[in-house]
Amino acid sequence: MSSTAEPKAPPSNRLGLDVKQYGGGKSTLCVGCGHDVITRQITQAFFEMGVTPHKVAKMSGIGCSSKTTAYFVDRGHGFNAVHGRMPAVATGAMLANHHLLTIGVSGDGDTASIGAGQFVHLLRRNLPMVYIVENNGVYGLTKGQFSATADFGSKLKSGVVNDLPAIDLCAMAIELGCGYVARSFSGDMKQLLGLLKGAIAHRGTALLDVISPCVTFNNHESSTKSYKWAKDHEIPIQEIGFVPFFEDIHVDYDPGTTQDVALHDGSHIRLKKLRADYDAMDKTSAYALLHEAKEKGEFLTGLIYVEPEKKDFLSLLGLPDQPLAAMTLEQTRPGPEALEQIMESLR
Amino acid sequence: MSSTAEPKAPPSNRLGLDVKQYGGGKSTLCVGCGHDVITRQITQAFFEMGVTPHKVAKMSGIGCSSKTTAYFVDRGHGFNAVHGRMPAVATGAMLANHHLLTIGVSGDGDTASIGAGQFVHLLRRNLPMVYIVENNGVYGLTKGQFSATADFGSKLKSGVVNDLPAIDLCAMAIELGCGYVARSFSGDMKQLLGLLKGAIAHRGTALLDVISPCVTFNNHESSTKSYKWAKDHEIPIQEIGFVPFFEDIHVDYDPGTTQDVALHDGSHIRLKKLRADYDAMDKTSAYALLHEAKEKGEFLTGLIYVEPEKKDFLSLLGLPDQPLAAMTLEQTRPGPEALEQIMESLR
Amino acid sequence: MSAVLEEKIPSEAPLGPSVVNDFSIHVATANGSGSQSSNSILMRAIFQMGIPVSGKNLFPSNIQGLPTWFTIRASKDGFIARRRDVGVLICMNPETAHEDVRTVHPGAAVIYEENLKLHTLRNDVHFYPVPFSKLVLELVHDGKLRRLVVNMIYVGVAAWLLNVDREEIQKALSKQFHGKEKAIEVNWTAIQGGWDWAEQNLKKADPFRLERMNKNAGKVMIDGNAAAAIGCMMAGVNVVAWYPITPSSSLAESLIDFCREYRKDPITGKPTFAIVQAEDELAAAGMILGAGWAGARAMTTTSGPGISLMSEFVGLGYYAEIPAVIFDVQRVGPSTGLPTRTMQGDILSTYCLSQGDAFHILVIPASVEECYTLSMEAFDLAERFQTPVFVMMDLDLGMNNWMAEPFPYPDKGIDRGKVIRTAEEFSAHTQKYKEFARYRDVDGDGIPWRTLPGMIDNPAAAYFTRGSGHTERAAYSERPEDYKNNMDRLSRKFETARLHVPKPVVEGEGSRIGVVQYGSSDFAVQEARAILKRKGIATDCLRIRALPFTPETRHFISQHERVYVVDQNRDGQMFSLLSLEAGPDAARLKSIRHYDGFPLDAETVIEGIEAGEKV
Amino acid sequence: MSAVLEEKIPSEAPLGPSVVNDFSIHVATANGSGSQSSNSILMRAIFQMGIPVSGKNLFPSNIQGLPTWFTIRASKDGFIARRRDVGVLICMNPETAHEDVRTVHPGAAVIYEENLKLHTLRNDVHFYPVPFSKLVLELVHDGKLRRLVVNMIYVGVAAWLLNVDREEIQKALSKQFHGKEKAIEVNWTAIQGGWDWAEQNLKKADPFRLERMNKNAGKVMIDGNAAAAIGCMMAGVNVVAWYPITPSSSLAESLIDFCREYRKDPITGKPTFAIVQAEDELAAAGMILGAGWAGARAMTTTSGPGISLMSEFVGLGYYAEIPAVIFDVQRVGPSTGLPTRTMQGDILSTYCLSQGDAFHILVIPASVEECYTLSMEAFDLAERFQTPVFVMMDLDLGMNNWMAEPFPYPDKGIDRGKVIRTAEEFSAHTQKYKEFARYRDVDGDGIPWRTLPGMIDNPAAAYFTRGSGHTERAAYSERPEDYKNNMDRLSRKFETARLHVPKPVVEGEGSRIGVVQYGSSDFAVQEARAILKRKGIATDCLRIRALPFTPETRHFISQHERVYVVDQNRDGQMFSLLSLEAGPDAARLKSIRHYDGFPLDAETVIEGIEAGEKV
Ligand SMILES: Cc1ncc(C[n+]2csc(CCOP(=O)(O)OP(=O)(O)O)c2C)c(N)n1
Ligand SMILES: Cc1ncc(C[n+]2csc(CCOP(=O)(O)OP(=O)(O)O)c2C)c(N)n1
Ligand code: SF4
Ligand code: SF4
Ligand SMILES: [Mg+2]
Ligand SMILES: [Mg+2]
Repeated sequence: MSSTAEPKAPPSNRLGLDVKQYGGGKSTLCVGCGHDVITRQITQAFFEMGVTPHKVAKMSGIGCSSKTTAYFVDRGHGFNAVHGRMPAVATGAMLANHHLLTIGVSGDGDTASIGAGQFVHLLRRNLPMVYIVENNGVYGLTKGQFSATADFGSKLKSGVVNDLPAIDLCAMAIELGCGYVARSFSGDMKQLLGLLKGAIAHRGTALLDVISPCVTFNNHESSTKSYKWAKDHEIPIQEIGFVPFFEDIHVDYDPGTTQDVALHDGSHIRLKKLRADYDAMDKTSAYALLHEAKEKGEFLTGLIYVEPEKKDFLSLLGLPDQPLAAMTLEQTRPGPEALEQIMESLR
Repeated sequence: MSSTAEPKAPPSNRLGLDVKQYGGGKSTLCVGCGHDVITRQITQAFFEMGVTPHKVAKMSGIGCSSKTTAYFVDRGHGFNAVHGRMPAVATGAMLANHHLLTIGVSGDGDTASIGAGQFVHLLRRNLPMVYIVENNGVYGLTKGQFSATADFGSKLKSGVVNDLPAIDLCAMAIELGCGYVARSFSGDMKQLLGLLKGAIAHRGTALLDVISPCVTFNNHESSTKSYKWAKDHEIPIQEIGFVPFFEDIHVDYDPGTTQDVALHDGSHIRLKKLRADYDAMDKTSAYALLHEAKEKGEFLTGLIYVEPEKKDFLSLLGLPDQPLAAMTLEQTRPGPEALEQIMESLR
Repeated sequence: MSAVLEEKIPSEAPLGPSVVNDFSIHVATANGSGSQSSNSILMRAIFQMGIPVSGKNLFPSNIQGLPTWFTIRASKDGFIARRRDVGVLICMNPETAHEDVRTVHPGAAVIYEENLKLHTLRNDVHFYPVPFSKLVLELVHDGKLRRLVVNMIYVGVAAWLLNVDREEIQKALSKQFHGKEKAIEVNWTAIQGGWDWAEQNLKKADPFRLERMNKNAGKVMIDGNAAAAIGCMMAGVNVVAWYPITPSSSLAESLIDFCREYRKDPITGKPTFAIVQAEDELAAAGMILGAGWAGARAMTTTSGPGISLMSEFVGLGYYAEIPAVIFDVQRVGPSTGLPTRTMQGDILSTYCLSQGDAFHILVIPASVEECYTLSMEAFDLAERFQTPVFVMMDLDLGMNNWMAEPFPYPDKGIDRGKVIRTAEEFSAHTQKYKEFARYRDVDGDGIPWRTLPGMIDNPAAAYFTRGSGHTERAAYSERPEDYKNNMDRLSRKFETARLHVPKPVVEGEGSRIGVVQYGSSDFAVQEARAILKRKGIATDCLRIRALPFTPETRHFISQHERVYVVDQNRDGQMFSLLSLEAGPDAARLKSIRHYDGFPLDAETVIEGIEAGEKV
Repeated sequence: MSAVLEEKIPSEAPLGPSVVNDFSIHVATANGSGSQSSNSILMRAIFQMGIPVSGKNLFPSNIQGLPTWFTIRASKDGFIARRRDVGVLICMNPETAHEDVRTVHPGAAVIYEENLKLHTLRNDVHFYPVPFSKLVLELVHDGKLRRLVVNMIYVGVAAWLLNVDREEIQKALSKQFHGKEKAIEVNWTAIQGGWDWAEQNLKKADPFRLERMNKNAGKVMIDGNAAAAIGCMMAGVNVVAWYPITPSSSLAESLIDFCREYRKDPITGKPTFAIVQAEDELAAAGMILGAGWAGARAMTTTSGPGISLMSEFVGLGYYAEIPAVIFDVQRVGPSTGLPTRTMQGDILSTYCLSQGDAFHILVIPASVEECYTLSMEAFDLAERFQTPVFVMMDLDLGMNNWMAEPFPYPDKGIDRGKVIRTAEEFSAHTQKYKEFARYRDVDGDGIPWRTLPGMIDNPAAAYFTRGSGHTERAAYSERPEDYKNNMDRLSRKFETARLHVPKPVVEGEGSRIGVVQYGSSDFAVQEARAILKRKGIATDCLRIRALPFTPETRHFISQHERVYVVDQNRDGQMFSLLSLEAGPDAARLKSIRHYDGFPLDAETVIEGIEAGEKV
């Protein structure tokens, strides 16, 4: 567990903005909901990264988790889509304007149940966006039914037992070619913050599967997504350090115990290994780790897999720098010669 | 390659039926379509297994592949559902009558593109059915657009190149807990037949991802789903032998070179290993194999993973032996006492 | 004069004649604060006093913290629609307290946490400040329980003030927490504490009081979703596939509870049903079509967004002719809309759901009794007509509690339609009709016969089901004649359905004014009619219970000079459908529309009719 | 007398006066046999002869082997609808040959493979047996090519028989295989071989012949999907997300081709568009909403099943007010239906698509010219009204080739609606309107202003988009007033749209009989009107080009005693909508319905009107 607080962040960031300018509306979630903790870390990460707030596009589906995009960076536009289909909307928005810094917040029901299809194809395309699943194993907003990430054998308050295996979103993501795959826990704020900053710096889909207890419906004794269970069982595989490109910090580190990952924008993630042999840039290790964890019922957190050089969807399309949404008619309507040429070919 | 023909099957099977009684309508597919070859092996497998034809339920989605359920076992009912959503329909049918022997035939577009979500959840539930994907990397019926299993870098006739990675349905299936995962090629009839018989004997979802060239739209030089490419590149990992429960054949085999898998109904699959160290019952090997193959661009076929003891969805529900669809009102309408008891509780 | 001795500001609230058993109690709290139990107990106690009562929960789409209101209406005449004016307001939510107080009518009683200092807001109502937070400290020692139990105190206060029987409160409490002795004890302490404090400190000044009656003997209290669930269970449902969505989830959840209890095979102890939580609504729709095809009675339950997602599958069900029952517990659309508010907004789009030419059978219950009976009926219709049948409920009906006569045990069996189940039946069929042809209209009613997969060992019994063009013998066909032949038969089948769906209920005769209503609007309409009658405006009414319309509807319209169609939606959806149905008589129709997400109330109907009649 | 010398059975086919430039050629082949090129060449040659011509492909939902028919209609008067009676039949498909022969009218010419021995089937038509399989052996040496090239032989035979210009055939051939010299050579050998054989062996006996005219000068020949694609490209579409489905795929595919060619930034050489093949239609709908929200002109193209799947997202687009253009190239429903046949079956369900109260703007092109112009218009409407707009085409219009005047270069810019793009515009806006409120009706037309994500660095410019209830300032709200206020504004916006959508086209004046048609029915209706006029029945007509109806429509109905509404669907969908629109005048409406999957023909309309007029 790495839950000790970071040294106090400076009152303003590289844009001269303070953290309040990354804030949003008041949360209407239950007191103590894991999602609110994640919201705070998202706010902090955007602040510390010095992201231009109005460039942020906040995408979500439907659910308690999906509501949270209203609770941070309200200087950016937000889009609460329909249930389970946020990936498509985010894709469209990015096609229209790839200068947006897109963050999606979803729930386990929204992503793994109704949203499984779109999730698969989002990952396959490697759309550049941060995609957070606030994973509580239940449908919070509809009052606590099991979702597809509920652990096998876990119990609802009502005593109902889940007899289907959980979908492991991280394993699916790696299988589908995702280049930034992390698992965390809303109770592990420091780790989460580091992973979020890395995700913001990564170009490509960055998946964060964050266990985020539902205090109202899934935080009881026999739950495997409760605060207590997660706190007791969390095994971080690394300590996450993040050095943004705009900070010129050189730290000596021992490549035996620390893995340094250079991200697309020049930032670095420094992974202080807590599992000596774990290489987060090796896909086979990542699989092995996840499956071992599954077999053993372990709850491992950290940056499970990272592949910073992977081409993202928008690069593949070869779009110009100017957003399509900003193009004028002069740029997009071919001239009379073009039409005449087509007509001639049809005569 | 193991495409030599099997010794001629006996003219009638254990039910006294001949192979014609497992036939269906005339195919309307293109001459030479890989799907027709698979249809023939399905027919043969049902025949050799001595399946009761009218118990067969044939499920499909939409596509050239999905049409093929009309071309075999027309003594069984068939259901051509909507595009990409056959798994749900099959699930419902099995809930209503779990005595059905359900076989689903789908395409790569039907399963991996529009159908990805339902495919994920079918596998998660482990519904007992044979699920065949006739995989040609394109949408045949709509004239050859790439599907989500098109290999990275493969080319259409028109010259269009696919720049997204292929979804590996076998890897996805293993990740989602499927207990019978095989890959084959419609040109490798013997292997396919063995795998089909194993699939019929298996209780749980049995996935067969069968490369099945589309001669009209994806069988050209630069295709990675053409007959030629598949023939040239296929590397079987085992030779498949199948001993049905009703045949009392004892063969001595060397456990070093042959793996014997006892299936739920008492049948056995004998896997003559062509890769000495490969254990089809070990999940980690299965992953490693698939990923190695992906890296190397290898086309491995055979029974990639098998877990015969896995509990299927219907067993989990604890349904009675009598199909729900066959229950009478007497069995399903509670008596007046029950209603009175409820009413009393509401007073 | 204000109600408490220490009150400084003189109240000018009118002290009219006492109002007995005919007013509303409005409780404003925060969501997730446990007030639901308190409100239930209060309502139930009134119910047990033999006074007709109804309760409406106005809750937010949120789990904890946002404002929520509960209205209990006592009505000696048995009217149970929403009532706009509030007699007694209980203010527990600081966030909304000011606005809440502002909206009550002069003369109302306002019970509130004294810290809120609401008494300065107006002087035409009766204020009863209560030190809830102080009281709870005294009454409840377990700190963790206080947040939940504080709401029980207002039960005690209100009970004293309104003259609710203490014993009935105690009975209702036991019922609420049946068996949980500890909970009963803690809560009773709180209620009693409230009562005692009120008795000692308050002075009754408002006119509202409750008196024992004898109107509820034998009656039950139930929400529409649970009532429908009982109907489904009694209909012998086999397969349920669903995906959670407000306000339909509790239908599935009640059904799970009932089935677990009452639907075990007596011999094997195994379930005679399967209930599956699907991954989404598309899957739920697919599952029930698969199950219906294979011979099960299958159903799903959802709300608007789910109906939209089921659209493609519903078209398949229509065209391939597969029975299925789909409950749409309507909420406010379009889109996500107001998920916890009520509306009848899906009528038109559901009636013509899916691409191509298709209309569907809709049944529309108007009471919890009908949620029970029409649910059973829906299964019969689905199997008789081999098509998806929709049960159109709404949040108000589905999630609120309603009084009802106990449901009668069904006096007849079920109609499984034209199914050939066994080899014997099959040969009888082929003997009678020469051959089995899945889609042939052998009986002249447009309804063909069907076999079930896996049941009959006869090559001629199997057929192929598809959503694409087919012949009478279920073979693939693109021939224009085959297509047209089949589509015309489907029209004929729909015409047959017109004669078999639940007929409308007509009340009154000979008035010049007609009212047409459906679903939960009935409560308000009946109340409005009674009031209008007192005012000298006589009306007849016809309550639609299904689409397509049966011939009675057209007749009713033709018999009235003006017919007011009451819709709980913006676009007058039923009004439009009736206009089409009425032909030249459409000019007689007038539209009354209510669409703010609150349940319909009688005043809206009265205003609509009075405006039309230029009163 | 039969046409060939060796013919034994005497034909009694009538040898009437010659029929010039006014008959249909019907070619029956098997799918995937390459006959499409042959048919195109034949049609194009006729087109180049200056004779008005149209072609219709009746193809199966299959890639190879099933029967397919192609009809070429030459019409000196310029009528290009389907024509029921066939003048010249070319029988290449043994499977359907017998039935094909049976369906032609007496006097027809029948060209057929001599092995089929069709001449025994009837004696009232002119038979021309041709030894195609023998000829192909002689003419084509590469065995692999023979299967494809055999169909070119009938081009030569028919050309000789009907007097098609040999030069025009050659030109059409070159156009078909532009640049592919080898293909041109092989095919020309086959065509010439057919011609020569016919010249030497056949004796012209039927009355049908073609003669050069001058009606096509400058005209183009194009299918509606390609025409719409040009419109989209010229409208400056930025983002296209689609999923393949017949008959809409070729719209997207043409668009890809055109954009690759003409939509590169001249400076960077990079595309000024993005076209994405989505994983399904739900995703396609989501993508275009995301793109429209972010300020792009976005579209998708699909057919019925896709529309059903987009239903939930379309409701979001309506309620959250996001522009998007959705092409529905309609095919035969319900469900999968007849995927390769034509119908106008999605009008009603698309008009009210999605749960809750919602109606959508539909534009309905009736010709390839309008596919071009109304596509552009649709983008303007979508952005002006910030809502999904549907372009309702159909298979007949979309996939068949039609003659047209060359498309005019747009003479005006585009309407991007009320968008605030820059900081300067934003301050001007706030100055004028006090503040920016996303959903406030500041102009009285129901249309609010919007900003775009990522464009303006001003906290007041950002807003939150959601499908749930919201205030004018886009804040979450469940308040009844806010909900109603917003819904009423949406109604107002729709009323504004009524005045801006493409107006109907009215032809004729003063007749007692009116006809209302829309979309591809126009061709047959115009022909029917001309024939009826000759027969003494004068009609006026109004062609609907959009929903909601503009005021002209109601006026037109009121001005005619009887108005025939022509629908290509079973349920008379437009007829129903018009009945609602017409109010008391609905009684004047009569419904003509055609729904067998074939394109509408004039006779059906004539029969309908004559029946109504009791002629
Ligand atoms: C199409 C559709 N189906 C169902 C719902 C109802 N619904 C709202 S949120 C939700 C589940 C949310 O679960 P999850 O994504 O895990 O979020 P959480 O509330 O647990 O954070 C459901 C089923 C809906 N809004 N739309
Ligand atoms: C909802 C919907 N969208 C699109 C289509 C059109 N469509 C029919 S088949 C098909 C693709 C089939 O591809 P695949 O599953 O790979 O089968 P194949 O034809 O290649 O065997 C598509 C897109 C459809 N029928 N329904
Ligand atoms: S219900 Fe659960 S997930 Fe939703 S806000 Fe409350 S604690 Fe969070
Ligand atoms: S198009 Fe391709 S997949 Fe379809 S039948 Fe022909 S060869 Fe097979
Ligand atoms: Mg959740
Ligand atoms: Mg395919």
